[in-house]
Amino acid sequence: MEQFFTQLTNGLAVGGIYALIALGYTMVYGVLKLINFAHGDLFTIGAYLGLTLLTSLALTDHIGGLAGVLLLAVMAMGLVGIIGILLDRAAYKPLRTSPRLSAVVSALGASIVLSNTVMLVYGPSTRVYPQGLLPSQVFYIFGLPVPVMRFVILAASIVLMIGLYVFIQRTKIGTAIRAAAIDQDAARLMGINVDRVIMLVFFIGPALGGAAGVMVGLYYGQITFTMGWTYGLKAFTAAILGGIGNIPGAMVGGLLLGVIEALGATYISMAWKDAIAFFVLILILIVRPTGLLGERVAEKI
Amino acid sequence: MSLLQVDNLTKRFGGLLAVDNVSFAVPEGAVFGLIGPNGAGKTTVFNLITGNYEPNDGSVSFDNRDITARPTHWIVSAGIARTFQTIRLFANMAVIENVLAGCHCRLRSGPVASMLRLPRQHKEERQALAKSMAELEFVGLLDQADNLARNLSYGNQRLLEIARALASDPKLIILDEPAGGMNELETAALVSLIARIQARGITVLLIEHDMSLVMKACEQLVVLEYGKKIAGGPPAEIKKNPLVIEAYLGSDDEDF
Amino acid sequence: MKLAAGRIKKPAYGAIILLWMIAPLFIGKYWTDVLNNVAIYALLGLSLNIILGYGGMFHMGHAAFYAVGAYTTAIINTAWGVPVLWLMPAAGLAAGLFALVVARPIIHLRGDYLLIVTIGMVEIVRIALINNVFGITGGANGIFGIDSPSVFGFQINGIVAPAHYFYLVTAFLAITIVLFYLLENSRFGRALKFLCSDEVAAEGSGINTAGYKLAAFVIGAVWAGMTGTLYASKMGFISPESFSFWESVVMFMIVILGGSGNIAGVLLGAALIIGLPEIFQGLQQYRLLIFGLALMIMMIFRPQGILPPKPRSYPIDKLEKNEVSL
Amino acid sequence: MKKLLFLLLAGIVAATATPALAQDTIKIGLMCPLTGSWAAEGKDMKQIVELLADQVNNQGGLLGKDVKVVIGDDGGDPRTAALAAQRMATRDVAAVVGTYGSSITEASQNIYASANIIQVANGSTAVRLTEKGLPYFFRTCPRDDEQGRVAVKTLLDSGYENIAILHDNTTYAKGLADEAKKLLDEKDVNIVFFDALTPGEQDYGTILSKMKTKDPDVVFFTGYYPEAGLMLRQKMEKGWDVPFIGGDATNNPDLVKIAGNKAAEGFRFLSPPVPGDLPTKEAREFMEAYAARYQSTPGSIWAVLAGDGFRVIVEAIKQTQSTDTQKMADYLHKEMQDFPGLTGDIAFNEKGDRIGDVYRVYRVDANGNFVLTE
Repeated sequence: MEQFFTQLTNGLAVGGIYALIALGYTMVYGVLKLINFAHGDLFTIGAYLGLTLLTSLALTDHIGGLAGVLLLAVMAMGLVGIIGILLDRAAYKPLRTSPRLSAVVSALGASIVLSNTVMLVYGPSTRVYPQGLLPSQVFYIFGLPVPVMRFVILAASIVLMIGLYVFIQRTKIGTAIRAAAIDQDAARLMGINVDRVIMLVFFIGPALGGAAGVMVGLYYGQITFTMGWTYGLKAFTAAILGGIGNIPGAMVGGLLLGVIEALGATYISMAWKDAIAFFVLILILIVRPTGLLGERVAEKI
Repeated sequence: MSLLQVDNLTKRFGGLLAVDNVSFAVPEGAVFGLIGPNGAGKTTVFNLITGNYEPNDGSVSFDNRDITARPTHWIVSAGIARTFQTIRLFANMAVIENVLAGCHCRLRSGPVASMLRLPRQHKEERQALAKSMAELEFVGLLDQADNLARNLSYGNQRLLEIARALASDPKLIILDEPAGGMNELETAALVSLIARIQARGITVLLIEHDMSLVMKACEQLVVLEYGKKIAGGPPAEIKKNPLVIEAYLGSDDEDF
Repeated sequence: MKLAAGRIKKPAYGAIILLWMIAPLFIGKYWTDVLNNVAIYALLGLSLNIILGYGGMFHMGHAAFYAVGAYTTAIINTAWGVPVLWLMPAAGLAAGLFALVVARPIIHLRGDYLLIVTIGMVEIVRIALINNVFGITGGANGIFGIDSPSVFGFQINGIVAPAHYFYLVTAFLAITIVLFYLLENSRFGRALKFLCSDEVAAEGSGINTAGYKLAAFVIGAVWAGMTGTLYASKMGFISPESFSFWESVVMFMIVILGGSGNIAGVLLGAALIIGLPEIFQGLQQYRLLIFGLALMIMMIFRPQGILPPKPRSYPIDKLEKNEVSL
Repeated sequence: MKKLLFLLLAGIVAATATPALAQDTIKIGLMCPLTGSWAAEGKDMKQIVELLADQVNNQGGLLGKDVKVVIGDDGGDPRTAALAAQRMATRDVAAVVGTYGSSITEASQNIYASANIIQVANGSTAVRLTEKGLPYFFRTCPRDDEQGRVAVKTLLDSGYENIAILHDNTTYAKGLADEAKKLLDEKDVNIVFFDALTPGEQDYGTILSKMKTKDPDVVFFTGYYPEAGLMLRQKMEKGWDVPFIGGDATNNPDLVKIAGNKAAEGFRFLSPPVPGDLPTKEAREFMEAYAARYQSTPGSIWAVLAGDGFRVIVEAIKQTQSTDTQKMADYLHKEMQDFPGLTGDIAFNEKGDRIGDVYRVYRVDANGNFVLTE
């Protein structure tokens, strides 16, 4: 039982990051029905930009650890968001009216470009975040050691996700995004500037991915130019698991995927961990073809 | 002798009772109409017959066989062909290719025969092509054979759907609002087309809003309201049925 | 316009075929080997095209079938010494059966859901291979010591003599192109295109859409499996890293970039996707960056693929009048 | 469309039409991963070999000619490697250095063999590469079985009884783990845990928690440094103080950067010696020259072994006064003895494997430095 709860916390910590990246996939998909395969690389860029800002601005020296880290994260999010908008302009906007799979190939091309740009700019070696910025205490819950940062990571992910959810559900701009997601033409007729909505979506999604990148860098300390591919695939899986296009679905899918991985590795086999995760995904999709929270759209005939 | 027998058919979507215990029988060789106000569940009944939806209750039998909840393509092979309320053509393909889709279930050659281009397959293809051309001629679209389906006018697209359905050699053809989007001239031609279909020995079941067409073309009618069958009988009787008149009073666009 | 294009096309194709056939005489081992790779990926692209191009199913796990074929070949050849070319049907069969079993439950999934499930499938296969499933895949090491193909006693070593191998793989490619061309222009190919265009309408016209989707998967898998034989016997050894998710992505890009649903397009796609990174070899670490940019630019300028399929025309003018009657 | 075709043609012409240089250079090939997951290793290999080649040229070249390094990107995958080798074989190289991964090297072996080109691999430790009897294949790195032997000896000498073995499912790490397990099974110790992690991830909490329940005396990790560094760090966070021993793929200064000094302290690993630990003149000079030119130190020992590969080729050409493959191979097989390499003395046996005890045990001290034990 002790093992179970330990692994549950392990799973939730990783799942929180999956969920945060998954939000980017799901938001873009919701409005454009496009799988942004370059999203994982935006996450990588977030991690690298975070490192650059951290070392060049020395924010944490000037305004203290926590405030510095927060400011840093906001800056990295902003920059990655802008890169997201530029990516849309360059790779996706010209393909709005084309077959959907063309945009997928363009996205794959963009992914290659972004990850190789990171490699050329920062070098192919592993890069390391400075240490000691974050508290390294360990909590004991019922005698189980749980590093405090695991909670912080999970909490930060959840705060960002809830923030996004409230923004989408409660604000006027959020309503515009939802409207555009349902029917772009109708939204346009209702006076919504759909291009602006798309721009916003391509800002928020990558910005959240960038935030995840900074969190990964700060907490795990080590980043590489290829990590976006691994995380991106997992996050995409999470988004589908929850029902792509659905924001609470991305959260649920991410956390669930993390937990499935942790428990599968513990109780079945570590070497087969990813296979187990995909297997569970396939089983869930066979039973619920549009993911856990995805709407079942009966096609009108 | 009824060709199609619908018994106690019921379909729920969530909390909505879309089709409520509907029964009727379509006699062989008839032109049979299903009418009712918008949202009465007519198309749902069609979808239940053709296997697009699975009923919660009740059964459909065709040609003395139970076909309830069989796969759609199986039902087509059994002899029920249909058209769609919202036109569903293969828009980027040639008109003739669309009709060939209907021939599909009457052909036999599989992938291996095709890869090896066996003589049997070659002959079959030629016959299918001839059959498709004949169906196009029947609905009056022969000169459009080479055109892309999406380039046809709305009315012609409806005719093409009918040709595609006829190409499957059905015993029963189900037409879902065939006159939708047609002008008066086209509608008149449609009435004669339906008569010619009937003359080929094919039973016709149709949903239509254009009451003048229904009254001219149909021999028997069933009226649905809120998923329930409220009346049935020949057009002349239905016209006088107080329940039907009441059902249609709300909707003033029907020329009753 | 149309006629003129048609008139140019035939000699152009002829010239390309001729150039392809005599190329190994002039271009040396390296570029011959590049062409061998192009041919192998053309085969993979053509087999995926049946599923993705004609059938319109988002399938990004084709490397799984390729792997099953390659491993079947490697395992039987190294264990019992059965000549590799005899194993081509076995490899195709194994891949086809595998496709039948795994595709059956997932065939009804739509678009992106099918995409992730097929990605999951190729990952599960790769992990199974690494973990030495059933104790026969050699784990991460893979399997080595696979024989070269031999034709009438003549050994064709794809590594040492790429030109010999070139004619073997070209022969198989030629057969494949002919067979797939006939398949495309048949009742079967038509049915796939119908269901790709509008599944409900196809089913409503009497086409067993689920059955055809499954058949497309199986045929595509059989061909990918047979191509696996060619690959395994060329390299002499195989390991799981040759069948990663990225390989599936490469095949996917070949089909979409070249022109989904068009044989000539897929062939061109293979030449570009496999050829371009080699052309950029001189750029060393910049080559993938340039390749990625080229992909984006080509997609933006030719969103339908470089050679999209043309609507098929039927020989209706050749029908005799008396045939056209009910 | 026309423009695109034109560009394509222009590209082909530019790439294929390398101007025919007069034969006043000796070309030595280097096959390394410049793209893909192992690009970091490849970049180091390239920098080291280019540095050494410049040194040779500054000292008057080789046989009166300049040495030119011809570089091929193997992308870290077998198919690309086979192409890179075909390309290399057409470019008139006297010999080839490389490459890193075993299966990548394997994809190129037969091509070089059939083209009669000497190949000196630098990071490919799989046993079978030299068991094929290829006459022109050499490697400057030791073999997995050698490392397995040293690892088991180290584990037993330390008196551990309950041993956890963790690998990452790569050819190399799995091979080493299997080798160690095989040898340990013959001894009187318990292997309480044997499993793989997924490389390239960042959170190994799950694996650490699972291992902890088996309560091992020591964890022998055969994988690479990024995962090792992360695990050391996460292990400390969890307050678990089991000792870790790593294989030679953990020999990278970044390990300490990732783990932090505190978490890395006490970590031991097996490795061929790093140049900085060698008292020889060659090693010292090399490290200084490298630092002066690139403002860094080589990331891993494997890249340095590529440098050794280059140096033995140069030596063979010098000693035989020719670039004849057979003569050079004969020299390397039979005559070369105690050649002062950057990683210690070098000689080859008849299989092309490096002779001698190469492995040392290192320990990370409180300042994060790698200290040679014994």
